[in-house]
Amino acid sequence: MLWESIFIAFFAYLGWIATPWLGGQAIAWYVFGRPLIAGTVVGFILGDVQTGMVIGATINALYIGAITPGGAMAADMNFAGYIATALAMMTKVSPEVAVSMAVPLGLIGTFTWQAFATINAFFAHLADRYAKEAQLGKFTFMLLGAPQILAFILRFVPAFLVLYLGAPIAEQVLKLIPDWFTHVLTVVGGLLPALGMAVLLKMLVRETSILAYFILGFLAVAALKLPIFAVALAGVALALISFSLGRKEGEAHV
Amino acid sequence: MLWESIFIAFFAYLGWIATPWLGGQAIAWYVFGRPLIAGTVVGFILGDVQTGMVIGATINALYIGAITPGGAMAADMNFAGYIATALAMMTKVSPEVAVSMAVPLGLIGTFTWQAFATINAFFAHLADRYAKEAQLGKFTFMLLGAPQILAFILRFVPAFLVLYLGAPIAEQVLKLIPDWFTHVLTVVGGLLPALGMAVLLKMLVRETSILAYFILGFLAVAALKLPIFAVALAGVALALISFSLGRKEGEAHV
Amino acid sequence: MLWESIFIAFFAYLGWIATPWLGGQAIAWYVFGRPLIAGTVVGFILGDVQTGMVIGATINALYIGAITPGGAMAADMNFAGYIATALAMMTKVSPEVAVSMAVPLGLIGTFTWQAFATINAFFAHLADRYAKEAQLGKFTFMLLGAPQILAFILRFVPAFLVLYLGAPIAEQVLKLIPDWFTHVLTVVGGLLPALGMAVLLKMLVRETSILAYFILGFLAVAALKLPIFAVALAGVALALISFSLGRKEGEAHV
Amino acid sequence: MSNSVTQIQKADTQPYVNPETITKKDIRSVALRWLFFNTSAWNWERMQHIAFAWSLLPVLKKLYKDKKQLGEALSRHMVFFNSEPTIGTPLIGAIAAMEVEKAKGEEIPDDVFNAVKSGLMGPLAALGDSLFASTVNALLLSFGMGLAMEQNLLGPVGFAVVWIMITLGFVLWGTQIGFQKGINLMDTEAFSEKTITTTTNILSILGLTVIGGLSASFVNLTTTVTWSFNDKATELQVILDGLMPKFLPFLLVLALWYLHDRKNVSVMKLLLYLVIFGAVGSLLHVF
Amino acid sequence: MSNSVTQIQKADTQPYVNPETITKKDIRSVALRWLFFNTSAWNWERMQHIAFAWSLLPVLKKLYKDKKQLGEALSRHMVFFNSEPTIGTPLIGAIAAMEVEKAKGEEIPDDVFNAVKSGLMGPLAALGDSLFASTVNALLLSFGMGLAMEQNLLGPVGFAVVWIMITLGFVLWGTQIGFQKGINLMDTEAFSEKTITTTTNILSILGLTVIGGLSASFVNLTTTVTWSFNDKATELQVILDGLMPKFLPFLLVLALWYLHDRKNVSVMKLLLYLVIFGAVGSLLHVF
Amino acid sequence: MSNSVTQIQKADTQPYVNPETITKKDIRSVALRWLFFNTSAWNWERMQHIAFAWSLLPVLKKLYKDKKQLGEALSRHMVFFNSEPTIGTPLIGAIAAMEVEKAKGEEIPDDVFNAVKSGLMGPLAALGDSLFASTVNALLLSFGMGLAMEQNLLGPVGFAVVWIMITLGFVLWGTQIGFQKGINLMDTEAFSEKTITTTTNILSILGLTVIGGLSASFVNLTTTVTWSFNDKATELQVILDGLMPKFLPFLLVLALWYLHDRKNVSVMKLLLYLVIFGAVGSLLHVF
Ligand SMILES: OC[C@H]1O[C@H](O)[C@@H](O)[C@@H](O)[C@@H]1O
Ligand SMILES: OC[C@H]1O[C@H](O)[C@@H](O)[C@@H](O)[C@@H]1O
Ligand SMILES: OC[C@H]1O[C@H](O)[C@@H](O)[C@@H](O)[C@@H]1O
Repeated sequence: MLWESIFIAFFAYLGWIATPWLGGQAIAWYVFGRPLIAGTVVGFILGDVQTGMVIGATINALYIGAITPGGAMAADMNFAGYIATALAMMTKVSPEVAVSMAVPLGLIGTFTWQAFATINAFFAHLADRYAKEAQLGKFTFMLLGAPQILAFILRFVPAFLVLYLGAPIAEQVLKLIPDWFTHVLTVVGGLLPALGMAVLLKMLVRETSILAYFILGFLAVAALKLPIFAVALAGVALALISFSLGRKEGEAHV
Repeated sequence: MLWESIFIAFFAYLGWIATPWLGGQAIAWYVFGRPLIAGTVVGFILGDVQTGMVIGATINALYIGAITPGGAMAADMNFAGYIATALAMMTKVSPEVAVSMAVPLGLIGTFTWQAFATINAFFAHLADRYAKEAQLGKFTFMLLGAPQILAFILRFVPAFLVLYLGAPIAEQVLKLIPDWFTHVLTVVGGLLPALGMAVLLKMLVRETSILAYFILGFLAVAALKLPIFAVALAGVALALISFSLGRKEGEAHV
Repeated sequence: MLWESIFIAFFAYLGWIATPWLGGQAIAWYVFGRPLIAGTVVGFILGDVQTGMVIGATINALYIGAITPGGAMAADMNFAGYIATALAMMTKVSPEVAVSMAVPLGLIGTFTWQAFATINAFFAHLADRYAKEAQLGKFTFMLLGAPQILAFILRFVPAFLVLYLGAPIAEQVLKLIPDWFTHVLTVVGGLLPALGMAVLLKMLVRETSILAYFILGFLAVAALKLPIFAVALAGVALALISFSLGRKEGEAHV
Repeated sequence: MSNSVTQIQKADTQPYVNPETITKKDIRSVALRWLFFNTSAWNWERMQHIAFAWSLLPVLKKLYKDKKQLGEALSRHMVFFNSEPTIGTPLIGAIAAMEVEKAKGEEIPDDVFNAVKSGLMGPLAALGDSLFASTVNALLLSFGMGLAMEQNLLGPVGFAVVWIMITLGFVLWGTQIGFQKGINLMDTEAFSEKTITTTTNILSILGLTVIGGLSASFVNLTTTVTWSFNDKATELQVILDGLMPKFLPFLLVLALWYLHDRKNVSVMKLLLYLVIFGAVGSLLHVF
Repeated sequence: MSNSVTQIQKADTQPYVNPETITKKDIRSVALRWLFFNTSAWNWERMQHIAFAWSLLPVLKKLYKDKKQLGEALSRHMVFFNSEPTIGTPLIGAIAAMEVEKAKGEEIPDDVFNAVKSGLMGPLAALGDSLFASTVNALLLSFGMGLAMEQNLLGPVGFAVVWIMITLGFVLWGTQIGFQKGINLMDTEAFSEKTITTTTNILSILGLTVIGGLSASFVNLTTTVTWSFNDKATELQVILDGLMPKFLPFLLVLALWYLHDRKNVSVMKLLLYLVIFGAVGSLLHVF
Repeated sequence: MSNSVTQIQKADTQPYVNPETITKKDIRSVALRWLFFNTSAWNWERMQHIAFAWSLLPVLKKLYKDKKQLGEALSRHMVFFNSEPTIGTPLIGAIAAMEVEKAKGEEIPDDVFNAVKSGLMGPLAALGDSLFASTVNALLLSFGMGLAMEQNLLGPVGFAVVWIMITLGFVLWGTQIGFQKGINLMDTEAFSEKTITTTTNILSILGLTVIGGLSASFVNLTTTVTWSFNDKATELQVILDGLMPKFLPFLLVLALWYLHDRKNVSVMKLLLYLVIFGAVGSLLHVF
C-alpha cells in the first residue's frame, strides 16, 4: 500500500485549493478537488475505477455546490474525497459508510487551509520588500516557492500518513465494529447529502415561491424516474417560460 | 343485525349536521358525516373495516367538496354514507353498486333536514321569550334540549328502520335482480362521481383558462400514474409559480 | 399490377392541389394529398391497409405542416405519398427506406405544378375575353375544362407510368442493392423527418424562449412515453396557463 | 333587587362589573360553545341566531349581572344570523368585544351590532363555504380517499385528525383575534383583499389540479363498442386508450362542468340525465 | 333585349333586380364554388383570379341581368388575387356584399374593390398559411399519424373527418360573415388584432408542444459507436440513453432549426446535408 | 544606469516604451498567470494580492523598464485583493488597461486603482461564488454524478472536460474584454444589471429544478416502523410510499433548508443534529 498511498496523497496535494500545477483553484480545486473526480482517481490507483467512482459520487452529494466565499472553508472536500474513498475501498465498506467517514475527514482537513492562510501572511511581508525593490526572482519565490513547499507539507504529509498508517488501523477498527454501528453509519450517510442540498437551496431561493421548481424537480426524479439530464432540460424549459412570461410588455424579445 | 343496526343508526345521528356532541357541524358533519368516515365506521361495526373503507371512499367521490350554503342541502351524504355502505356490505355488492344505492338515499335524507329546520322555527319563538327574560335554563333548553330530541328522532329512527327492516328486503330484492340491472347500477355508479367533480369545478373555475390545471392534474394521474399526494404537491408548485409570475413588479416578495 | 397502378395514379390525380373534385386544395390536397391518407388509400388498393397506413404515416412526418405560400411548393407530398408508398409496398421494403424513396419523388413531383401554373397563364388570357363578353359557358371552361384536362395529363400520366413501368424496375434494382446501401437508406430515412419538424419550428418560434414548449413536448414523449394526444392536451393546458398569466391586470377574463 | 338599581345608576358612568375581567378563557368558552352548537337549533327563519346568542353567554353573564340587562343583551342577538361555522368565528369574537365596549359605557346602539353582523357574515360565509368547507375539505379528503382505496386505515384517520386540528385551531384562534380587533376586524392583514385574492388563487389552482387527479381515479366509464372490418375486430376502447387513458371520464367531467357552470343546468337535472345516460348506454351495450 | 335598356336606365337610380334578393343560399353557392375550384386554374400570372370571379357568379348573375354589366363585373375581378383558400373566404363574402352595394346604386369604383382585396388578401393568407394550413393541420395530422403507427384506422379516418368538418365549416361561416360585415370586415372582434395575437400565441404553444412530441416519435438516430477500456465494452448509445432517451434526435431537430431559422440555410441545402450526413455516418459505422 | 535617467526625464511627457506594444498575447499571459496562481500565496491578511501583482508582470515589465518605476507599480498592487478566480478576471484586464493609460502619461493616482478594485472585486466575487462556482458547478456535477452512479466513466470525465473548457474560456475572454473596456467595464451589456438579473433568475430556476432531482436521488431515508392491528401488519414506509416515493428525504431537505435559511442555524449545528438524528433514530429502530 506504500505506493498507492503516495500516489493518492500526491493527488490530494495536486487537487488542493492552493496548488497551482493543475490549473489553480478554478480547476485544481473545482475539478480535481471534487470527490467525484477524487473517487475516480483513487479508483484508478487502487485498480477498481467503478467502485471509486460510485463512492466519490456518493460523497460528492454532500459537498455539491460548496464554495469558499472569502476563504471561508466549511469542509475540505478534497481531503474527504481522496482519503475517505481510499479508506473505504481499502476496508471494503459501502458508499453510505464512506460518506459517514468523509464528514470528520472533511472537517479535519480545513485546518490545513487555516494554517496555510495564516503562515502565508508572513511571506507576504517579505514579498512587500521584494516588490518595492523589483527583485522579481525573489518576489516570484514568495508565490511559487515558499508557499508551495508549505502547501506540499501541509497536504501531502497528513494525507500520506492517514492513508499509510490509518488504513490498517481502520481495517482493524472496522472489523470490531458491531452491525448496529454500521447501520448507524449507513443511516447517517444517507441523511448527510440533504445538508448539501439545503445549503445550495439557501443560495438559490430568493423568494419562497420559487421553491416550486425544487418540488417539480424532486417529483420528476422521485415519481417519474426521469434521468437527471432530462430533469435539467425540463428546468431549462421552465426557466425559459418564466423568463418569457415575466418579461414586461414592450421589452425586447430574446 | 339488531345491534349493528342500532350502532350504525346511532352514528348516523352523531355525524349529522345538527348534532353537537362530536364537535358540531364543522366536525361532526364534515368528518363523521363524510362517507369516507361513515364507511370506515360501518366497516368497524360490521367487522370488515377494509371493505367499509373502500365503499365509503367510493361513495364519497360523489359528495366531494359538497357544501350546504345557507342551509341548502343538495344531498344528505351522511345518510348516503352510513346506510348505503351498511346495505352494500350486508348484501355484499360491489362499491359501484353501492354508489348507485347511495344516490336515492342521499336525496331522501335531505327531507329530515328540511323538517328539522322548519320545526325549529317554532322553538325559536319560545326562545325569544326566554332570552328576553334571561331565563337561561329554559333558553338553553331551546338549543340543547328540544331540538336535539327532534334531531335524534329525525335521524336515528329512519336510519334504524331502513337498516333493520330494509336490509333483509334489500337482500331479497338484490337476489332477484338480473345481471343486466347490476350492470346498469355499476355503470351509473361509475358515472356519478363525475357530477361531484363538476360541482367542485364550477366553484373553482373563475376564468376558463385555469381549467388548465384540471387538465394537468388529470393527466398526472391518468397518464403518469402519480399518486394523488404527489399530484397535490405538483399543484402547490404550479400555484406558487403562477403566484410568483402573476405578482407585479415592485410588489413585495414572499 | 395494371389496375392497381391505374387506381393509384387516379387517386394521385384526385388528391392533387389543383384538382377540384374531392373538395379543392383545402380538402383534396390537405387531406387526400397527405401521405398519411395516400398511404392508407394505396394500402386499400394493394390489399394491405395496415402496411400502407404505417408507411404513409412515416413518410408524412417529413411533410408535416408543409404549406405552399403563394404557390411555392418545396415538395410534392402527394407524389411522394402515393408513389413511394406504392413502390415500397410492391418491393416490400421498410418504412424508413420508403421515406428515402419519397424524397426524390417529392422533388420531381413539383415540376408538374410548375408546368400547370405556367401553362394556365395562357388560358387566363382567353378567360379575360370570355369574362368581358360574359360568355359564361366558355368562361367556365377555362376553369373547369381546359386546366382540368391539363391537370389530369400532368398528374395521372406520370404517376401511372412510374408505377406501372417503375415498379418492376425498382424491384430488380432493390434486389441488387447491397445491405450497406439499405442501411444508408434506413439511416437517412430516420433523419429526414427532423427537417419537417425544423421547418415547422421556424414557423412557430417567434422568440427563442418559447422553444421551452418544444422541449417539454419532446420530454413528454421521449422520457414519459405519453401518447401524442395526451401531449397535445398538456400543450393546451400550458397554452392556457401562459395566456392567463400573460394577460395584463384589468383585462377582461376569458 | 337592589343590585339592579345600583347597576342602572352606574350604567351612565361605568359598568357594575369591570369589563377588563373578560379573559382569554371566557372567549375560548364562547368559541367552543359556538363550535359545538352552531347548528343545533338551526331554522329557516333566523338560522343560527339562538346558537349565536347562547354562545356569547360566558361574556354577557360577566358583563350584565342584572337580569334585565342580560335579557336585553341576549335579545339583541336573537336576530337573523348565518355564517360558515369555522371561518365565521372572528365575527363572534368581534361582537363580544363590542359588547364589552358597550358595557364599558360606550354608546353602541343595536343598529350598529346588526350592521357589523350583516356586513361581515355574508363575505365570511362565502369565503368559508367555497374555500374552506369545500376546497380544503376536498383536498384533504382526496388524500384520505386515495389511501383508503389502497385499504390503508391512515386514509380516514389522517383525514379526520388533520381536519379536526385545522378546524379547532382556526375556531380558537379566530375568536380570539376577532375579540382583539373588535370592530376593526376587516382591516387586519389576514382579512385584507390581497391576502384573500392570493389565497383564493393559490387554493383554486391547487384544488383544480387535485380535482383533475381525483376525476381520473374516481370516475369510471369505458365503452364495449366493437366492430369488425376485414375479419379484424376493433375495440373502440383500445382506440380511446391509445389517445389517452381515461378519455371518456375526462370528457364526461368537462361536459358536466360545462352544462352546470355555463348552461346553468341544476345538479338535480344532471343527476337524472346521468342515470338515464348510464342506464340507456348500458342497456344498448355501449358501456 | 328590352330588358337591358330598362336596366341601364334604372342603373342611375336603382338596380333592375332588387339586391335584397341575394339570399344566404346564394352566398353558400359562392362559398362552395370557391372551396372546390379556387386552385383549378391557378397560374403564376394572376393566381386565383379566374376562380375568384367565377365564384361570384351566383351573386353577379342576380345583380346584373344585362350581359354588358355582367361582363364588366366579371372583368372587374379578373385581376390578381391570392389568399389562403379557407381563411381567405370572409374576403369573398365581403366583396360580394360590395357588389350588392354597388348594384344598389352606391358609387364604388373598381379601385375600391382592388384596394379592399389587396389590403386583406395578404394578411388573411399569412394567417391561413401559418396558423391553419400549417399548425392546425399538423396538430390533427399528428394524432392521426400516432394512431396510424399503431395500425389504427381511426388515425387517417379521424384526421380526414375532422379536417373536412373544420374546413367546410369555416368556409361556409366565413363567407356568410364576410357578406354580413362587408367592407367593415376587419373591424369585427373575430379579426381584431387581440384575437389574432391570442390565437397565434395559444396555437404556437400548443403546436410547439406537439412538434416536440412528434419529433421524439418520428425522428430516429442512434449511434453504434462502441469502445473498450480495461476489457469493458462501452456503447455510446447506452450512455446517451442514460442522459435522456432520444438524445440525438433532440439535438438534430434543434440543430436543423438553428441552421434554418437563425442561419437562413435553405430547406434544399439542409436536405442535401442530411443525406450526406446520414450516408457518411452510416458508411463510417457511426450510425 | 543611464537608461533610468532618460526614463525619468521622459516620464513627464511620454513613456519610454510605447504602451501600444501591449499585445493580446501579453494579456493572455496575465490571464494564465492569474488562473494558475491566484490562490498560491493566499493569506488572511491581503488574500490574493501577491498573485494579483505578479500576474500583471508581463504588462508591467513592458511598461516600466526602470526598476524603480516597476517597483512602484508592483507595490501599488500589493494591497488587499480578493475576487472569485474566474468571474473576477475582467477586473484584472481592466487594471492592466489602467496601467497602460497611466504609463501613457495620464494622471491616475493609486487611489483610483484602489477604488476601481474595491468597487468591483466584491460584486464580481458574489456573482462568481453564487452563480458560477456554486450553481453552474453543481449543475454540471449533477450530470456527472448521475452517470457515475451508473458506473459510467463519462460522468467524471465529461464533468472535468466541460468545466475546464468553460473556466479556461471565460478566463481568457474575460481578461481580454476587461483590458478592452478598461475603467468602463461595468457599463458593458454583459455586466448590465438586466443581464445579471435575467441570468440569475434563469440559473436559479434551472438550479432549483436540478437540486430537486438530485435530492430525490442522493438523499436516503426510510423508516422501518411497523405496527399490527387485527393481526394485519402495516409498514409505515409502505404508507409513505403510497403518498409519494422518497417522502421522508423530501421533508428532510425542506426542513434543513428552513432551519438554515429561515432560522439561521449554522451548517455545523445542522451537521451535528443530523448525526444525532440519524444515530438515535437508527438505535431506536425507527430507521
Ligand atoms: O469569495 C471570493 C473568493 O474568495 C477567496 O479568494 C476564495 O475563497 C475564493 O474561492 C472565492 O471565490
Ligand atoms: O352558507 C353559510 C352557512 O349556512 C348555513 O349555516 C349552513 O348551511 C352552513 O353549512 C353554511 O356554511
Ligand atoms: O399563400 C396563400 C396561398 O397561395 C396560393 O394560393 C397557394 O399556394 C395556397 O396554398 C396558399 O395558401
